[in-house]
Amino acid sequence: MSIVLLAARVDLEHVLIVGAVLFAIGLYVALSKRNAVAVLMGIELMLNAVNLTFIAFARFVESPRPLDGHVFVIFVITVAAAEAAVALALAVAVYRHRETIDVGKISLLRW
Amino acid sequence: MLEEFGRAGFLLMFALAFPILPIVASVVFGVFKMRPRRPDPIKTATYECGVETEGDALGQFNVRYYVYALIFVVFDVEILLLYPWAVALPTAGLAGFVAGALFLAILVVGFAYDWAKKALEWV
Amino acid sequence: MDDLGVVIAFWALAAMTIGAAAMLILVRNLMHAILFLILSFVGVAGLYITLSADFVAVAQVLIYAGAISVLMIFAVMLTPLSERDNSGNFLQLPALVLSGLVIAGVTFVALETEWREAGRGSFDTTAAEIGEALLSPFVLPFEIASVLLVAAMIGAIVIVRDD
Amino acid sequence: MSLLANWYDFRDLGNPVARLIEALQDAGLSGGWIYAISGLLGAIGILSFVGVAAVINIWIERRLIGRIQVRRGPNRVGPFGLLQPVADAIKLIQKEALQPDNADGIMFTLAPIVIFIPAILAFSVLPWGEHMVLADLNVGVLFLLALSSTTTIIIFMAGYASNNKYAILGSMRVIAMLISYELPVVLALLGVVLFAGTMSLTGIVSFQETYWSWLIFFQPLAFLIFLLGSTAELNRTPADIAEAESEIVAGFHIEYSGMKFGLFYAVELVNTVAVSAIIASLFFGGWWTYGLEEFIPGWILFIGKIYSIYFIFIWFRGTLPRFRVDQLMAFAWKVLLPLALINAMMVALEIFIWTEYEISAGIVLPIFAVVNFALAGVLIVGFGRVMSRTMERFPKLPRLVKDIDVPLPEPSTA
Repeated sequence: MSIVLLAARVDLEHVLIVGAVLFAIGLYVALSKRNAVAVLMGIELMLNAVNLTFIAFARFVESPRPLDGHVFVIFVITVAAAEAAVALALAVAVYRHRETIDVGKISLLRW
Repeated sequence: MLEEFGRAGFLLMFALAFPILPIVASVVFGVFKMRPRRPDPIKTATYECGVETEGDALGQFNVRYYVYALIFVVFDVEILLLYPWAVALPTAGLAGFVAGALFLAILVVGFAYDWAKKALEWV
Repeated sequence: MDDLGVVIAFWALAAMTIGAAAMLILVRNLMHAILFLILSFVGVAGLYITLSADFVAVAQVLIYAGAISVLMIFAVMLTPLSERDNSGNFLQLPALVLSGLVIAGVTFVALETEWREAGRGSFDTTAAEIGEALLSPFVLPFEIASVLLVAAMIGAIVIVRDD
Repeated sequence: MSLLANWYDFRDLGNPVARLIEALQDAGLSGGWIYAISGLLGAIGILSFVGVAAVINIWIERRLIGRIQVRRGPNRVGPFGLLQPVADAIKLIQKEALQPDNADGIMFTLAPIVIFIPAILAFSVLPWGEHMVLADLNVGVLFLLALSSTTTIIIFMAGYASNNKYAILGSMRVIAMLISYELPVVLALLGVVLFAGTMSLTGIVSFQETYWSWLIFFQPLAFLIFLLGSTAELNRTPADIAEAESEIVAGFHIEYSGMKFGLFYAVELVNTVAVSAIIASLFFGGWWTYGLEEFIPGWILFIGKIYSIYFIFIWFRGTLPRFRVDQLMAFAWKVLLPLALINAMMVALEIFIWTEYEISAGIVLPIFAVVNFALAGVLIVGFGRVMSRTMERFPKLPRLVKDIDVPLPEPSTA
């Protein structure tokens, strides 16, 4: 019953925990998937979780300029877009030369 | 602000009901045998103008699609960043105008590069 | 935030987001994984709205669900069918442990810290303030973002084109 | 403009709703219930308009296309064929709904349902009257753009789930085309937002009311870019390379039959109405029509404007042939996007001059209108000249095989 009452409101802690779960899922996907595109999907999820916590802090925590958190999220989205563009281009290029996008088999720089 | 989004959320729920209704009606018609349902292997085969299907449809695609998507993503983000600038411009003064104009100029440089390198051609 | 409607919306959206993200681990087909990822992105946008960040929410849908996912779909469609599985590698158990540690650690810190909560209501409008912030304290990052994007685009085109 | 606040003032349906809410408040209903009731009323109002419009538009479109092509169009079912949409709907509902064996079942069913969400949600931010808007979002314009960007993914879902070569080709084409035309559209709307100084659609309409002029007079170029760009975004005939009956049979909905196909057919009509309504409220003042809304309800004027613009779309469809993929792409990237960039820069400069030197609107706005019209004319003519020079020409004479320097295979001696 107390857990239900705890969940019947939204505070900073709740958002942070949601963000943490999302980040953990992203981390798991990024670490444990073979496909390069899937790894990138995990990274995007992690970035989303971080953005969520930024927004939560901007909403709840005392600050003279609360909307700076939003500006930061905009920049994170920008960087994520650039990163996704280059990373997926790399995946495509790697597939061309190695005929695979399994990150375990891409071992150009191993020795 | 939340109130406004909440009303849009109301509409969202109804928007889901709107197309589901005819689908449900169609299913109900099927249940009451008012609608034929006799699938056979020929009917449910993939339609390719009468020729028998060869290979899988979801094969490999040309890289030109990817180049377009690449340029699109970058420009989309840049234009998105210009929207807050557009709203804040009346109070921004000369410095704000120059900042936005510089931003647009860099965007134009990227665009000119794409054009010159023939990345915009559908080859 | 005590408004019942907002709280219900928040938890429903959080469940949707996390559920869709978890399906990313389970589904076998990479294209289904991308669609679940898009659902997750939209859910995060909904969470932003409940946290009264309207501009960021719209940007999230426009950029993540509308642009980056298109990039991912094309990247998948450029590879042949045999490369489109979503299987795991040998790191599954360590990754699971690490993820559990992250959740435990963040939960512990979030619950134990004394946050300086402002207790303010939701923001009324954010786009104009974000614009002003972009133009005065963050004007240098604003310009650098533009340069970064153009550089990323040029680099990616060079990488992806054969000639 | 002060509308009478009496409940029977139907010039703005927001007034009766406000009366009803006040009455409910007096009856002692809690705030949450009142909020829910007001939301429900708005949603039902919008949905009934959308439903009626989707049904009527089938008839309007088929009749008008028939007229344009010098034939009659449907005229058997009911007077003037008015009951044709009903007959169509009954036929579609009781048709056998086939699903290919190797289709992706859930996605195949989900795509025609989900595609309605962006189409209908677009109506939530449109102002039908001064108080007659469901959700007056501060980020209204971007909200609409975000909705239209999700349509891309849903169409791809439909094509991918069908697991058919034509369908997947159509959906790849549609993504490439939609993302290409999204950029000019977004930039054109940036010009509008710059000029009005707000992203809220209510704000943009009241800007036009304040300065007593429709925005099309200040933003002719943005209007043209948005009109052409949204024709492509709607997937309608001059740009319907996603369906292209003669090339890829029917594109992304080739495998759809029965009511699911009907939904794809209906969503195109709903989308067209939505885009017409966006154009009407951004460029043609929405419900505001130079004081005429004092006599005729603003929402009726708005619907009139919507259908006037819808007529332009039907006209396009009836008269223009389909473009090739490369032509369509080149048009988006090499004509519309540069024009939109120049337009955005020009508007930014104008707004900067206006606000920085605090010139009165009465002097500066007519000048802007003249300058922008001149700029639009010069740019369109100039770009047409330049582009037509660099476009590859088809060979004037038909080339024969012997003209081309290809070594013909030697006749085998064996």
